[in-house]
Amino acid sequence: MTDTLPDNHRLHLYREMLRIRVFEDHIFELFEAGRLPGTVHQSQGQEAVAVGVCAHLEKGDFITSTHRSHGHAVAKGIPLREVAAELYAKAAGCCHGKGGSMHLGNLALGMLPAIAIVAGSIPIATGLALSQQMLGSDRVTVCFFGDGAVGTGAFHEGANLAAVWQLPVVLVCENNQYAASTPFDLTSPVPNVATRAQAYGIPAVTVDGMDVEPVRDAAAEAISRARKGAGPMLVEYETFRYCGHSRSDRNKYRNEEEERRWGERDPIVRQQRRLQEAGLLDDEAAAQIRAEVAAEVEDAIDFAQAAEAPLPVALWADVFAPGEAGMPDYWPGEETGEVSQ
Amino acid sequence: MTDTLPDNHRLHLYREMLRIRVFEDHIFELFEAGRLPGTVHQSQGQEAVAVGVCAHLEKGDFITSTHRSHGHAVAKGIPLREVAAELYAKAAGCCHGKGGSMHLGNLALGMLPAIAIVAGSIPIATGLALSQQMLGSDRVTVCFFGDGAVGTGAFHEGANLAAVWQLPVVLVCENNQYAASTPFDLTSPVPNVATRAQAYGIPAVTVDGMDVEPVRDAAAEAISRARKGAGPMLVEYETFRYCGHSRSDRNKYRNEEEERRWGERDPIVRQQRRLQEAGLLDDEAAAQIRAEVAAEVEDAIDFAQAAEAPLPVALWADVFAPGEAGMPDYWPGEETGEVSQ
Amino acid sequence: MNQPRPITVARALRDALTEEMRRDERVVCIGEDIGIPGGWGGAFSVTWGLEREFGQGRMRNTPISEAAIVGAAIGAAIGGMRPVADVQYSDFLFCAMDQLVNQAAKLCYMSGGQLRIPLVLRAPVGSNTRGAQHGQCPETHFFHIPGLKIACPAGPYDAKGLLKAAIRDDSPVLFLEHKLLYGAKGRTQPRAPSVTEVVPKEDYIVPLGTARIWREGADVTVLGTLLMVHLALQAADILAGDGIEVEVIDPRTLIPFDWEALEESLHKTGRLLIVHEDHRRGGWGAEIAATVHAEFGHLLKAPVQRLAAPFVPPPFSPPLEAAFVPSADQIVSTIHKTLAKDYDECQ
Amino acid sequence: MNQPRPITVARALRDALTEEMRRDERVVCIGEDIGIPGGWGGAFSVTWGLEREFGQGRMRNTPISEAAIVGAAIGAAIGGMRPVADVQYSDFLFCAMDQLVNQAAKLCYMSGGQLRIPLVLRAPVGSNTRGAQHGQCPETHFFHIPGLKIACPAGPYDAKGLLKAAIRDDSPVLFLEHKLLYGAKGRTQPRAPSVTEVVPKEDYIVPLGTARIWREGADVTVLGTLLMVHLALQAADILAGDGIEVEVIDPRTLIPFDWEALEESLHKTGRLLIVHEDHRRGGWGAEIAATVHAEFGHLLKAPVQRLAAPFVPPPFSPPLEAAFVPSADQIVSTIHKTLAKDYDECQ
Ligand SMILES: Cc1ncc(C[n+]2csc(CCOP(=O)(O)OP(=O)(O)O)c2C)c(N)n1
Ligand SMILES: Cc1ncc(C[n+]2csc(CCOP(=O)(O)OP(=O)(O)O)c2C)c(N)n1
Ligand SMILES: [Mg+2]
Ligand SMILES: [Mg+2]
Repeated sequence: MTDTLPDNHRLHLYREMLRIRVFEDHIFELFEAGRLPGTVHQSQGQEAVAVGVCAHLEKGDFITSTHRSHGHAVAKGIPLREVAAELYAKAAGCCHGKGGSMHLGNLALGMLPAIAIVAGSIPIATGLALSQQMLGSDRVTVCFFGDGAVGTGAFHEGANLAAVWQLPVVLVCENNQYAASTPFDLTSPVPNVATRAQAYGIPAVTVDGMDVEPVRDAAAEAISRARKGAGPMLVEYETFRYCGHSRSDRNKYRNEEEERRWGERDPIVRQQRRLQEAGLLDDEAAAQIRAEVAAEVEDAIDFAQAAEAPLPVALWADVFAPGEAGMPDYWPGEETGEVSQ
Repeated sequence: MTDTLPDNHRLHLYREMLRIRVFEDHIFELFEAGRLPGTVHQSQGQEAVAVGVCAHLEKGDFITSTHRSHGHAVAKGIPLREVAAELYAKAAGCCHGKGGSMHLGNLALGMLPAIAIVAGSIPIATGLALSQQMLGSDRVTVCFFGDGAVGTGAFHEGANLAAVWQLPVVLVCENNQYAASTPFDLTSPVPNVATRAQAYGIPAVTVDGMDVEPVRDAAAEAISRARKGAGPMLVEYETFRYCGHSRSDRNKYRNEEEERRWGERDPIVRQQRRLQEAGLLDDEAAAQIRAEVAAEVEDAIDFAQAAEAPLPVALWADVFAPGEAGMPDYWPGEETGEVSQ
Repeated sequence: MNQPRPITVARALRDALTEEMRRDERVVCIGEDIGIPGGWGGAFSVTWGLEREFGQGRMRNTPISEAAIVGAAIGAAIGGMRPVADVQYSDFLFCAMDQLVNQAAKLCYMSGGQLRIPLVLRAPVGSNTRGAQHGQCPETHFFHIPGLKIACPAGPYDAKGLLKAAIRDDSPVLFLEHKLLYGAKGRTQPRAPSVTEVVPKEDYIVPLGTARIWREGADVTVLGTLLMVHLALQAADILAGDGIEVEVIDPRTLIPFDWEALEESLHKTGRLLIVHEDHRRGGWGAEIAATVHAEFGHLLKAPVQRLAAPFVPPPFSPPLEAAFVPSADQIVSTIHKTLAKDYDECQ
Repeated sequence: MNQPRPITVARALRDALTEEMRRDERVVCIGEDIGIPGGWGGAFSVTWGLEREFGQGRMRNTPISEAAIVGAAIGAAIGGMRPVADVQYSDFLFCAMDQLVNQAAKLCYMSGGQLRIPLVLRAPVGSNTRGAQHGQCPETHFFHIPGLKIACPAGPYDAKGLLKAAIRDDSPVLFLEHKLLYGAKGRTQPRAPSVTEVVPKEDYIVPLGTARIWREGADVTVLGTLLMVHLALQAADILAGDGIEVEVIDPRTLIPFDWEALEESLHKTGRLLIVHEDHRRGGWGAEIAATVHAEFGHLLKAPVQRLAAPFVPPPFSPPLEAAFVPSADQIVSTIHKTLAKDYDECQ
């Protein structure tokens, strides 16, 4: 299938991965410099999965994500400015500053605000897929989760239900070998996440997650199966996060040899080499792409830094959906935006 | 293995099944007559599983059970009087009248009071097994659950942990084809519960649950594996409940043909036939066993009916373990046994 | 001839579901045993027979997976449906607590108002001789969670009107039904009052956040929900014999809460007894009591009284259970206490 | 020379674990990332390095399975161990709620007292710019569940003494630690006070159910826990400048609760402010306020005041979060309110 990819699409995959990489590298510097609030979970090394999977999705298709949501947000098409502003907790962020790094999302662009309870999004993705099945739409839902998620009850209940109802959902596991500091094999009795799918009669494959075109091909198959109504599929991508789990984690529970081995398979380097070998990219073009990406990232961060914090009254907004039929929620003696203004 | 069973053991299996059957038939009549409080979930038809599995357990081994706990309680050796008194909500019941039909148990006899949240006992059984592993004991924990349990997150998390830690626990699924009114195949994407074990790398078998000697053999293997430290195993028994799910359920969601087919495999009839063919039981002996069992059941019910209700003060007892080091739990204005006396 | 006949709560709920499912194709029911041909229509027969009209596609029978039931309902709601999910006993809500508390209640807020979750979650509450894992009244847990509304009808009229309002609401609504109020036939429920009402043929809703005054009275206000409303009415009857006039108010929804109705009543009576079946310690009555003392203390002639379940799990034994759940007699004696405890001097 | 040095809460907890694990072989830790060589010692480094002394057999690293962590701890406790389980953030307790509420809290009761569950469940609470799913203070949920004890230390001395008491207790104890009080180094936690104390070298416990009076004062009592204790102390400092003497009481455990200490303080001050970081609506402060009004109303010179988080999920934005969590300034101004609101006339 790879051979049939249109050239500009192959370049697009490269550029998208680069956008995520450059953005996250930059964000991490700023975080380390104390410029960003909260915490960050980054995905350097895993860009091929986010990009390869989302490449095959329409805007109307849904994705759900996890605490490690930056790459998914960028790959699903949320403008970098909105993403950066959310990391900076600004009102211009995709969640108006109330979500942050672990909750990036923009439903209008097909990304459910990310859920940071491990596996919490899996039953919800099932429900999103159910809604599309019932509404007669051919939209597909892709549910991203980590290797750590498969120990949870939520994974099991969600996957089982998706199988029972043959829902148009694709379960994408980014097996980056660790859940926080815990190596996969310490907590999984089976060597692959894909094996778990047997319990649900769900077809599953394990795929190299460090190479964007095979990533894309595996996703394409799963997504078009789901779109045709053939039910769920699980795709496990073997990948690696270069950075720490979050914040200041220095990965002391891994060894350098392991890190080096995975680093050699860097998806961006590989795709660049592939494009160069195919004559689709020369040094000059590569430099130009890099410059464009750097400028876009710069712009996004400038935008975010200059943007406004949410108004104080935002604290009280959006607890309930707007425009309800019933009475408003009022409690004597409770502070509310209105009273305090 | 069946051939090597000692004769008196084979008779014992028969008698134990009969004790459960006669007891439950009697209890149901009383329930229908409005003599028993609450609800009952009976196990007529499933006796071979309770008896065949428990036959291989020592008193010190643990079992955990479900809402459908009568058969397990009797098979694990809780005296009928204690069981009956509990169903009658009397102080002489195994839980002093505070548990009832869904919570039968006697820890000293190796039965954790039954847990009526479907699959709620599976993680706890895992923990019981962990304690024995850590204490260096060779006690085994058998965890009974229904086919309905396998959809739950608790089943998944418990089974996974048992596998990761190679705990001495045996997962016994009584697949009686229905979870309440829901047929198994409506909510399971795979045809057998045993298939689910693949997700955990746990060895599993599916066994005829309507024939007590094969039931016993399969359990024997799983239990001795666990006792030797070889880790968990899952045994699925195919069986059928003759009665409704609970109370006044009349099984309208099943058909008569299905009920007839299973009824023909009745485990008590089969074992009686086997014993007769082997020359171990004649009509007279069978009649005597039946008479003894009937007398025991009669006695237990008389005992239960005559027994006292818990004292009013029992309402406030046993919220916390007795004999604590800290302060007692006292709240001004709250009624307690002491105040109200 | 064509007189409208009084109906039970179970029937009222079934009618509400039927009408809403006919009215709006997006309404879908999700739960265990809810639409099995020949089955029961859920644990308490509320959805009995609905699969004949709507099929199993809209009456979705699930595995035993409370977390997935709630999670799938959340996702379906976000994706454009209006799910009515249910758990068979409210005790099992604890199996779905992450989905309910961390997801359903928070997604709208943490996404900055990007999405709506028009989800109804039905759950039966109350003790009826099933013991500790099938007899809880856990409403206070949800009362303490911003982002959920809570409805708790005490009769057929309210059951139907509130369920329709809940289905049409764009926020998650936890819909609590009391096992002893369904009006199910079959084996006697010793403590169950008989509660039937004639309900309008026409479409109507009971807006969330509006209380119902079941009985007017000038001497003392009793605030209660669900089964407790009926015990309060019994108590009011008894006290009427002594010339004591009890006002019985049912907020009908705990969130939003009709403070206006309560304040008005306190203006009249100056005395308040709160009754609920959930544990007294840390129960929602404590919040009402604390708020009344802090904000409406000037209206009070005596301290607010509370009557609720003691701080023990529900016991199985029927006599213990009868002592566990508040009774009409206890309401009577607590009202006497309220009347006796005048703030007659300066504090 | 050999002066004892002040230690942090994280260190105090680690010392308590170390000493108890040495003292009693049955103590086992169960949780995610708690004992990985080269790892962190749990999300907040409390168990850092313990696997070197005790091995991974007693520092049991689990899959991400909160329900199984709690369930396995329950089973292990019943089977003779004394497990100390933990979840990485208290928000994840909702994933284990069935095990906690329906099993751990109820098994002793519903079995008629047959068994004991000597289980400690540690969980970090509090908002620290992680947003809605990592910033809750959910203690009230457990406060409302009979069968659980709740400890919530505000400093190193209490952390160590309470954890030892909890491990030795035969009932399930929920042990809540505040993220901003661990005293972790690393990136600055803007709102974190620096809390270190010298703790005795000798074995000691802080019995569950005994309050600590952090500061004595005659004008007003502030009752708070965890981070709020330190904000109350700051507020007390500020008010001392105006000649207002604030008494700061920390119950240290919510169940059991030291009513004697609170009553004594009310005798002295007649005024009470309750502060907690959990939501105000339906929070444990409501129960204390309602009980004080009903049972100790005669001691009150003014209505009980409550200060706590508003009824919204924890927001991510730091300025919004700062407005969400009660502050020392708000404590000061609420105390002024308490002082202004005399019951100076008959009601
Ligand atoms: C239910 C739950 N338990 C624990 C955590 C804490 N936690 C956050 S991320 C993480 C590891 C997740 O590992 P994995 O699923 O492999 O995703 P990765 O971080 O590798 O992308 C843990 C334990 C959580 N967020 N939710
Ligand atoms: C978590 C949970 N959900 C739902 C129920 C209600 N319920 C009680 S028994 C039952 C069916 C259980 O089926 P299965 O596990 O096959 O056991 P069986 O009744 O057939 O023995 C259900 C749904 C429950 N007790 N717990
Ligand atoms: Mg991972
Ligand atoms: Mg079954």
